[in-house]
Amino acid sequence: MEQQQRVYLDHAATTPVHPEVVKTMVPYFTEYFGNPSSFYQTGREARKRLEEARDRIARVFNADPGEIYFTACGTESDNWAIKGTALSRQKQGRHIITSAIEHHAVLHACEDLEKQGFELTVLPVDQDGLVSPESVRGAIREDTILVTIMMANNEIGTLQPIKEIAAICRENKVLFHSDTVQAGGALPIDVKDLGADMLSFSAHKFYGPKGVGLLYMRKGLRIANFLSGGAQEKNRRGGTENVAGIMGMAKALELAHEKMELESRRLITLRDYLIQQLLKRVPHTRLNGHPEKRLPNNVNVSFEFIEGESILLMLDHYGFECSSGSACTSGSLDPSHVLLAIGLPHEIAHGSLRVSLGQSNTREQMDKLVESLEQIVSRLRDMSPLYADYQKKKLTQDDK
Amino acid sequence: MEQQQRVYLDHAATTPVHPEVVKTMVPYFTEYFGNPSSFYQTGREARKRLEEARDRIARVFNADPGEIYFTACGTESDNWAIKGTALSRQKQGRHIITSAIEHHAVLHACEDLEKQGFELTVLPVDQDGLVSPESVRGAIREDTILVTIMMANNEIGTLQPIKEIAAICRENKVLFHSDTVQAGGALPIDVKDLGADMLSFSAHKFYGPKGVGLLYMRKGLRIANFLSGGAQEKNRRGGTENVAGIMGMAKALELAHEKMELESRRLITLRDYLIQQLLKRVPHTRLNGHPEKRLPNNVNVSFEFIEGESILLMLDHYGFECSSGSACTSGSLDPSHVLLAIGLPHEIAHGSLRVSLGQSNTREQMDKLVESLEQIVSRLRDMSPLYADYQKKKLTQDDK
Amino acid sequence: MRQKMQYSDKVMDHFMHPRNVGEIENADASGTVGNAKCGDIMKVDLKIEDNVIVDIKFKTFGCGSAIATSSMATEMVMGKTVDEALQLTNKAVAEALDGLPAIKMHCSLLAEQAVKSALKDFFEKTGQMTPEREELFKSLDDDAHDH
Amino acid sequence: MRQKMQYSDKVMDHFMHPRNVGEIENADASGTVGNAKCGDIMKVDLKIEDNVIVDIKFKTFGCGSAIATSSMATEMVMGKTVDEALQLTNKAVAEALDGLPAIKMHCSLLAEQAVKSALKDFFEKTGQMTPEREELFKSLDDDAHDH
Ligand SMILES: Cc1ncc(COP(=O)(O)O)c(C=O)c1O
Ligand SMILES: Cc1ncc(COP(=O)(O)O)c(C=O)c1O
Repeated sequence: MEQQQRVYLDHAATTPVHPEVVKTMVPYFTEYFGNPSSFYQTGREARKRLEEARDRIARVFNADPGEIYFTACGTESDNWAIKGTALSRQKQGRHIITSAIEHHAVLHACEDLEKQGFELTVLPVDQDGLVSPESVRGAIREDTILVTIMMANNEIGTLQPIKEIAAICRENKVLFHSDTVQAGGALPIDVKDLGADMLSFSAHKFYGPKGVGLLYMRKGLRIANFLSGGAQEKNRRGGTENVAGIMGMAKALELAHEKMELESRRLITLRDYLIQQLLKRVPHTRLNGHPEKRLPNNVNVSFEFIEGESILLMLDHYGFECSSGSACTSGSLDPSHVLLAIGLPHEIAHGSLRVSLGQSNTREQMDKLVESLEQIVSRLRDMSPLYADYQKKKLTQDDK
Repeated sequence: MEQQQRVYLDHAATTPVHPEVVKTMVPYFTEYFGNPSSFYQTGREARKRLEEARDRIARVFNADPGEIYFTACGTESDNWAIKGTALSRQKQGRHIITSAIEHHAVLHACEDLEKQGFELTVLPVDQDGLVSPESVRGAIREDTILVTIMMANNEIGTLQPIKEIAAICRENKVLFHSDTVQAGGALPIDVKDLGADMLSFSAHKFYGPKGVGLLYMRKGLRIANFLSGGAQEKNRRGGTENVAGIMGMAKALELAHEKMELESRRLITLRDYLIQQLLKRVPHTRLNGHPEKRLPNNVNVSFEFIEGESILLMLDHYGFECSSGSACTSGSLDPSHVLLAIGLPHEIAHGSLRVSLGQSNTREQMDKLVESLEQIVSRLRDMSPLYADYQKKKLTQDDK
Repeated sequence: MRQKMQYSDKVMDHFMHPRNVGEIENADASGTVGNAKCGDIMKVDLKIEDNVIVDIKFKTFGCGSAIATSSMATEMVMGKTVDEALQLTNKAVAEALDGLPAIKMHCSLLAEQAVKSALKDFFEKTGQMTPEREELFKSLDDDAHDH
Repeated sequence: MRQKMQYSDKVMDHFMHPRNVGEIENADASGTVGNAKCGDIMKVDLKIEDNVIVDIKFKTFGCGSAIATSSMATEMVMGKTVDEALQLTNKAVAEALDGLPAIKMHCSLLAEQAVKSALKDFFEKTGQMTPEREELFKSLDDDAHDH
């Protein structure tokens, strides 16, 4: 195998900024550089464009512009929604419900609150990674103030029944937040239809820039501020607005929604082809996440008997850029909490691979990837004492 | 007076991004777009460059790279330093000391804590806006956990004796944070010499992009996380790193420091010329802030008998873009808390103007500005009942 | 959909070229509302003949919209009878200026109140205060500083 | 100044082309350390003649550095006497690979421990375990799963 051209297959971690988005942003660095809070023409011009971006984003989500709050990233949106709700509703109760497969931005925010005396219920998921709406209903107590369940999982791609969960929360007068960071730009989202109170987005997941995100907050809802400071965002989020980033996010979101239907269909075809080929051609492989209720671009598989990092390293050597789980946890040595939550044993969780497809990926790349993986998995298995054990056991069994 | 070319004079609110900084950033949107937490080449490349940026920034401040934490803005840095300290040290005490002239990012963060049961001492300043180090010493109690005093005020430009204050805090084993957002890129800062525990910076104040900042945190210091999430920033600040923004910030900071001495001297000359001309040519004008201990680019004056917004509006009409105080509070109708803190009566505080100079400003612009202000102030005074009253009184007095 | 953030051309015109600035010597009536602490003061002088406003002048300390609404309000009542002038509302002044940014709406109250305050002075000085007219001034003292 | 984040060329070479992969039939001694739960296991087989390691083979389940250190460690002890081999340290293995990223240093322990575990097996099988040698194995049980 020769070193090939690099094939990026980690769009769940981040995406390249769309060239049109870059073109949109650049004038805001030098020409329309004003502080939107300023009074004079350069400031007013920035304000005008910022508010137009808010309008355009609101339109995409069928929201009111007043329901869109700009933040620095998905992590800030998650922290704000969760900690802001906790701080402002602690007199009504100190119980929060979440799921076992949330992103660390949600889980760690919840755990921060736990340390401060809040109680946490972490709902389990089934083997496909689904949270049951009835388990949400069952977990709601008198003192529950917030339910936070993600729309689409970043590792295994499973899509949750968010609309049903939102309805249950509404019935029970409990606030409902959903981390929609992975869904943003990938799935159609109509806030009125969905019925959630808060949603978190991050631009760099849909071909926008890093360092800008938003929190949708239903009209009339008031939670405590998180980033306190100036009067920006109607006094609810301080800090000079990242105008260039916000303009880029608006553009990226619009672009994603314009071609969503087509691109989504294309990705699902690619995704299912890759899954089918891997399951067929690489023995002892299992698919993680729900077979149908999953993000159009997500493939997550476990190869038994081998370890994930060594798979990634060989793939990288051959030019394929994938992940073994959440990019954020790559500093850690434990297997992904998501894979453990769907019931994978540790050793199988260790041998997992996430391929998240994007605009530039083709069927030809999928064929090459499968071919490379066939070889890589077989090489690593030849080195693996676990595989040797398995084969010996099988021989013994076959002898019987 | 004819409509002129626009002259931007509000560099304390924000600055245009330096063209070289834009050039630095652009490749990070499309080419080096990887998530620095990712394992493969595109991710490692992003990581490498990010860490190089951290090294370069550390070098500018004579800090260790490990002491630099990237954030989304000055506001986040302030909130993190203050709320993170409070959360992690609340067992040792719940008393915080700050000053009356802090930016809202500091004041509101402190007030958030007050609502949660922390006690706040807000130190007064003298008529020049100076905090006395001895008043800090006097305010420190057994249960004081944090002192936060800004290095350079954003409205009146006054520079505080931060080194002395830091020493007093160290003596008393109290953490010391300084909001250095306005000082960043304008004044030389050596963290070892300064002796503060935490410092906040925001890139858009020194010709870098909006939406990226940093918190300097002294080696060995541990405070609670604020943005909880992934393992980024050594597990201390979650959120995919804004690589383009960070690269831009590093470049902007280096550029600012390369030409700091020369540019600083140039700005001080311009600043003092403008102050002197205004005081000479516009009667009933007073300078706000310390005459010498002030930011090289800051001019803040009050014109008696008239109101600030109307001054700004006319200036804007003639192409001069200035501010009447902090841009962030322009949504508010109260006069600036800083001007009240230095003892200005409300009606004089209302009639204040901040001119903050920058790289593009020239002496010729100062001359035109003074000329315009002479006319504007006189027109507004002719409309002002306060000025009419004053003149009548003076006539009566002269008659006596 | 979104609130106006910016001054209209009409506001800017009245701000840059305010009508009826000044004082009337030997005015028939005067009124001053607001205070410097709040950031705006308006003083109105009236010249009145046969209960018709034949001249009006103002001086205002305040923001752009305070000055523009002052100017517009004086234009709107000039030549009106005192009872017609009493019908002036801040809403009408703002509308005549093609609207004001939301956070500036309170400034338009200043002009309404200043004109009314001068009219009150006139009715009192001339002994024309009636219970009906009195009713219309009731809000004056409550609201004058309420912005 | 900064910690290494990336694998060296040597690590990559040993990872992509690991030496001494396999098993030895009728090995004189074997050792296995680690467990699948922790994410790495290494098994070492030794062929020993006159107390000299004449052949060594390994199988490893683990990350890139676990595989590379396995390969390097086997190269380092090949041809050595058993007592020389006992001196192998994870630090020496890491250095021979031009260093490892800080968060991967623990992986190099796996290789040291696996070689020692096989040597222990050899000494015990051949009745050569002495108190001095015993001393050198003390850390084995404590550390083996401590990564
Ligand atoms: C002194 C000071 N602190 C904090 C800030 C907040 O910075 P940012 O708006 O980038 O969050 C500013 C500027 O707005 C400032 O001038
Ligand atoms: C589901 C989910 N939530 C939150 C985040 C955090 O987003 P960001 O890194 O932009 O803060 C991510 C991505 O990292 C994500 O995938």
